[in-house]
Amino acid sequence: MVLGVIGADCHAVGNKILERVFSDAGFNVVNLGVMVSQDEYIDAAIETGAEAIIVSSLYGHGEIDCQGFRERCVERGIEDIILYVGGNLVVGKAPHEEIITKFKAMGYDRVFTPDTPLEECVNYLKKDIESHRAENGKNHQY
Amino acid sequence: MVLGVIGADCHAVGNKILERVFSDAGFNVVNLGVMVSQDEYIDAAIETGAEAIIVSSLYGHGEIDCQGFRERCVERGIEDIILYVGGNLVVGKAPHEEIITKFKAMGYDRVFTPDTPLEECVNYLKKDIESHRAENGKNHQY
Amino acid sequence: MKLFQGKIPENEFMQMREDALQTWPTGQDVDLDDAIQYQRGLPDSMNFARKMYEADQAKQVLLQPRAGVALVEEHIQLLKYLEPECDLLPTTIDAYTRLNQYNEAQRGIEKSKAAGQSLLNGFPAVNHGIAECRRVVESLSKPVEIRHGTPDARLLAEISFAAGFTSYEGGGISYNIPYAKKVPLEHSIACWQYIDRLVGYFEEQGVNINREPFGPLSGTLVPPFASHTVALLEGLLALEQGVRSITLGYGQAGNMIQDIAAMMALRELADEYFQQAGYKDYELSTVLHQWMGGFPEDQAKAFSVITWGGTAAALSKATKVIVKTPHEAFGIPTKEANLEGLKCTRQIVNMLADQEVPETKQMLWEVDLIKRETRALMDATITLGNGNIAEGAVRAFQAGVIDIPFAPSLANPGKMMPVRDNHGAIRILDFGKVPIPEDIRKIHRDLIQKRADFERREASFQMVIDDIYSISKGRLVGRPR
Amino acid sequence: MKLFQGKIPENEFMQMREDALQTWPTGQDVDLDDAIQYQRGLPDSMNFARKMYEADQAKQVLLQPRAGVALVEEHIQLLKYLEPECDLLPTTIDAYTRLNQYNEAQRGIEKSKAAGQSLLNGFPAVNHGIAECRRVVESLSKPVEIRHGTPDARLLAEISFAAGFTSYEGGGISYNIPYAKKVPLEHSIACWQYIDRLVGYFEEQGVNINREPFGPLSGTLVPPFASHTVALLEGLLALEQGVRSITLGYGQAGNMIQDIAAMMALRELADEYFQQAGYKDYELSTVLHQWMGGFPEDQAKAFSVITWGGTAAALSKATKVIVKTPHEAFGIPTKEANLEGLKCTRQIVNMLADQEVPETKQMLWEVDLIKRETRALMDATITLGNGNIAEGAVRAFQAGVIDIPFAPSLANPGKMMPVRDNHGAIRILDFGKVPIPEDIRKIHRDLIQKRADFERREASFQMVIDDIYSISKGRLVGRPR
Ligand code: B12
Ligand code: B12
Repeated sequence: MVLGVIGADCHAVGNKILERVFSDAGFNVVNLGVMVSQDEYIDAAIETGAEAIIVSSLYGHGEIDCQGFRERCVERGIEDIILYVGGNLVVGKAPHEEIITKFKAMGYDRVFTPDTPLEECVNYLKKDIESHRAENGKNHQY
Repeated sequence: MVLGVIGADCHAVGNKILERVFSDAGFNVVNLGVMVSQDEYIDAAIETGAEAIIVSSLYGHGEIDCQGFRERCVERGIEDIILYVGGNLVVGKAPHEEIITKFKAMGYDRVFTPDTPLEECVNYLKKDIESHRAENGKNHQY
Repeated sequence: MKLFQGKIPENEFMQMREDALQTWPTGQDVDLDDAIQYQRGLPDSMNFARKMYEADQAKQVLLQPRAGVALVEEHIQLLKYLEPECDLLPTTIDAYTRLNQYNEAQRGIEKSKAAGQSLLNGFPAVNHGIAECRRVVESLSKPVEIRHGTPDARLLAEISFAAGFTSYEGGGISYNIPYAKKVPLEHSIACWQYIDRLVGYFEEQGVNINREPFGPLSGTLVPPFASHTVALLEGLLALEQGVRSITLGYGQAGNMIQDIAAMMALRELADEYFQQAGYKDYELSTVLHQWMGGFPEDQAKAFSVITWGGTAAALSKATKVIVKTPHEAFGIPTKEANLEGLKCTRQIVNMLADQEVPETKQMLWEVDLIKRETRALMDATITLGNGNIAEGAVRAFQAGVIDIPFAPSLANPGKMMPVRDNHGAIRILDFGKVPIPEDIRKIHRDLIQKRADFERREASFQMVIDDIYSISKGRLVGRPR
Repeated sequence: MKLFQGKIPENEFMQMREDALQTWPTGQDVDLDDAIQYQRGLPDSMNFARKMYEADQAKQVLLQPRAGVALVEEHIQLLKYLEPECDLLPTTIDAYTRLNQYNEAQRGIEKSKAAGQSLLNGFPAVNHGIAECRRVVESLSKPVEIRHGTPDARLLAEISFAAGFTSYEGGGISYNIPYAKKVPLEHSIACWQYIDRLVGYFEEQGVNINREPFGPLSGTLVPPFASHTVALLEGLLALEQGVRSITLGYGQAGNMIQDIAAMMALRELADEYFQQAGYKDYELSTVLHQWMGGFPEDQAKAFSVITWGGTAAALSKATKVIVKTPHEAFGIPTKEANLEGLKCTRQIVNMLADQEVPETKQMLWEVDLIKRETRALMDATITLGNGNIAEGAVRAFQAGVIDIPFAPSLANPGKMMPVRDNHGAIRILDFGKVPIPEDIRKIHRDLIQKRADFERREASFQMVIDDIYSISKGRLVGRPR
């Protein structure tokens, strides 16, 4: 999986913790750190054959930075990749449901607010990767 | 004027300050202190020929304690007396307008929440007593 | 009721109980054996005395809110809502019950039922009776205390202990002087001797019940020595009747050094006087009340005052802290506001749990001052009582030896006038007849003069008024406007 | 940009300005004479430097919020709304402008106009240009500071000073290491030499502009010696270019003694190093930032953290305090939440205004420790620079002499690992290459070991993670769950 903080966002603390948590959970984590552009994620995902991209945005510009990420993945040929996003995704304080709906509409598979326990996310990711593998197995007959 | 805290209410601090403020403003204050019954106010008003009764209620039972005060004044023959009430008049936090309407309906001439500057009340009282005297002058032709 | 000297003999006490239980129909249901049986059946985790003892040993600060509404179901909901965020639960009694006006309380219950909301400022436990009160206790899993302000709280005590409440706030002085106008001190003290004897009886039967004299009194500029004197007297009166678990209280004054010093002095003085009087087997704990005077109306400011109260409790290692709410200036808080007060307090108490204030010269000087002041009042009171603490207390108020600022009781001399010094500590502008020695008076005079000089005005009643409003207007020292 | 040694000569500086003003069309409108004329026309009451000086003399604590939204009208409304409750106003710049991405900022402005709400996390001053920015300044009557996080803030500075802003936060280190990833330190420091030179130019013309290096850095478990070293270096760099009014900052760590000691040490160290370097004619003031790390989501708890920050500022007599809001954990605060943070802080700062913390042995020990630590880093840096502070700073980061915990910049060594001791003070678990002498390392080791023993676990990265979350989870020390 590829991990990073998108856009012009410099919040580094959560990123270091996410790296640690996902590594401890057995994932192979490629951490791009802060200030990562959409293409940098995709480059890394293609290079490493990653199954998931985990995007963080803390600084409030998430709405602008995260738009079009799924479309870009499609363009670059990794349309199926699991896309998660989490953090303080919008400017200001908005209802959780509103945020989740907004980012799901952008094509993110799961959307997390800062209060979600990280174990939950880890479990989702394990599940999603499994079912993804199963599906891919079916569809593409590897 | 007669001053006191109505019912079973023991809040004594505001009462001491009100005494001081009204005295300093030139009123002749009969302060009955805390825990004053409706009849005690009326007795004192009749005895001293007071022109106004100033009721405080802080402890939340104001709604129960203050009911029927105007009626009682009528019964006891001082129907015209100026009746003010102030303090934390109801249980809990309610909109000011609601409280004022409720107590005006009970027959209080003016209703004050704890945040009113006391000078305002003093000025009202001066005005009300004057216009009262003028009116009484007209009506009763003293 | 008349004052007792020493522990009330059991047979005499049992006769007195007959009368007390007559005063309202629900009293008939009290059966002491059943009560003890019931109390014994409660788990240790619901016993207030045990919890206080453990916290004291562990130097923990426990949190307790105030809360009480007219109807049982509503009251249960309220306490269950607060339970997760506090360590100790309250049941705050309404003002009619506090004055034994059970008929008015009944009217309040009916009106509340009709209005669909509580029109009483507390829970009328006597009117609800034992069975209903047990329903409250059984709905909860933390210890519950009865908090009130009742000069004659005998029947309330009987019902409370029978219902499984395991702590009882108040005392013959502290629940008269600030709460009543015409109740003679002899009467309220005698009533509380009865209550302490009742607790003593439970203790004899192996049931622990915590007792907590009400520390803050009028909550308004009370100097530590005045409230400490009352706390010590009520502590001695309680121990005399067989109380074992005793929590002495103090209302935050606002100056950090004075508050920490006051809490240190309180504990040391208690051990001094209790042991001097021959008591060994007591469990002492302390409680700090967050600022008890007028609050700012603005909620953000109220949170600041609440946090500062939590700070004082944590830094002085109080065994528990009584928590205010952001609605304080307006009225009985909603349950949400009450919870917010707890959460705010929990955060600061936890953040300070591991921090220590080093003792400084200034702190120790203040501790020593408070001790000397308190001893002056205590010793004069004990002398007046001639061996009888209860008598001494009554005479001390008559003689003006004890004098509580802004208290409504006619039994209170009302001559002593407090004011803040230039750092916000509470000092005395006019001692009335309180027998503070001249060297200490001079200290007060000088400290107040420093403030007067700084403010370029005379120390006067106007300064006192400014101090009464100061915290609600956003400061500690009421500077001229 | 390359590093300068000493004050940049005026002609060279003027040439450099040409380039900087080219970087975005609004730069064309900057005219230095007009700017100076405009600044001279502003009343003293709107001058940040004057206000800081007066507060410092009077030992007052001034309050300043953070605030900035995308559009001018909205931004004015926001600042006017906050103005009555604060002493100093901010204009917080958005994150695109901070990275000189003026095109993105422009998109943000357009999108915000379309959405009818701010979609930027700050005010894009460069895009709005001088005339619009002057509209902001002229709508207000208190001094306004530009607060940002911009490694290359030359154009922003030019526009800001021309528009009448009278204080500018940041520095070549403090606005790079925590805010950027790939910007070389040489570049950002050189840019800030330019900015300080610009301020120096205004000072030469008799216009006072306040400069404030950003104290808290990553806001996360930064030990005082690390941020103090950066503050002192940026202070020296600023004075070198002619800055006179300098405000050094510190982010609250949470332990009362360490925080007060840090503020005392900061002031004393500044005077020590500034005077040693031959500067006399500077005006030093300090700023304390309320807790800059992760906040609790619960607002009542957030108020508690805010109050504790106000307490630290008041007790350490900071010249100003930067105020957080109850929305901190979620997002850019509403104006109401912002005001609440100010009101809450005002209440505690005022309640503590007249109180004093006596110096204790422990406090002085901590002051001395922080000074010795900071001197170790400073002296190593100065040696590396061989007389050139700017060079020294760059080499110090390269050599691992300075190391900021949790900073994203690739120029940061990222080897030093902080952790709290058993009382919550920040100590160092792994010093990396930071040249702290062995006797002090032993002090840290022992203090951390005490905590490890208490918690019955090894001091490890897990402990650090627990400390990162601790305040947001309601404690100071991240105890094992
Ligand atoms: C100090 C205090 C106490 C002390 C009182 C000591 C004493 N004997 O005086 C003690 C601790 C004993 C106490 C007890 C109780 N209290 Co009390 N107490 C307060 C507190 C904190 C401050 C009151 C005060 O002295 N303020 C300072 C003075 C100067 O202001 P003031 O009293 O408001 O008076 C001013 C104004 O109201 C106004 N005013 C008053 N009357 C009038 C009349 C007119 C005409 C005008 C113009 C103005 C006016 O002018 C006054 C002077 O400026 C308030 C909350 C607050 N305000 O912060 C609660 C409060 C008043 N108490 C309250 C309650 C409920 C009680 C208790 C019933 C206990 C309980 N259930 O919690 C008991 C009362 C028992 C009884 N029999 O009365 C509630 C009332 C609730 C409500 N209305 O919904 C309050 C609001 C706290 C709360 N939020 O729960 N209390
Ligand atoms: C520390 C901090 C800073 C430091 C950052 C230092 C650094 N380089 O890391 C400094 C001071 C430099 C800083 C700067 C800024 N900050 Co800042 N900062 C914070 C603060 C206080 C704590 C962040 C933190 O470290 N938390 C601790 C970590 C462990 O938690 P976390 O970051 O939230 O990450 C966790 C979760 O979000 C979650 N998570 C994150 N991503 C993902 C992804 C998935 C898939 C999942 C499951 C979970 C997940 O898991 C993480 C680990 O537990 C927050 C507010 C807060 N939270 O209290 C504001 C905050 C994030 N900052 C904010 C802003 C706006 C800024 C600035 C733009 C300045 C400004 N205008 O105020 C600049 C950013 C400039 C830039 N280019 O990015 C805003 C964002 C506003 C919004 N979203 O509406 C916040 C919320 C503060 C606020 N209320 O205004 N900040």
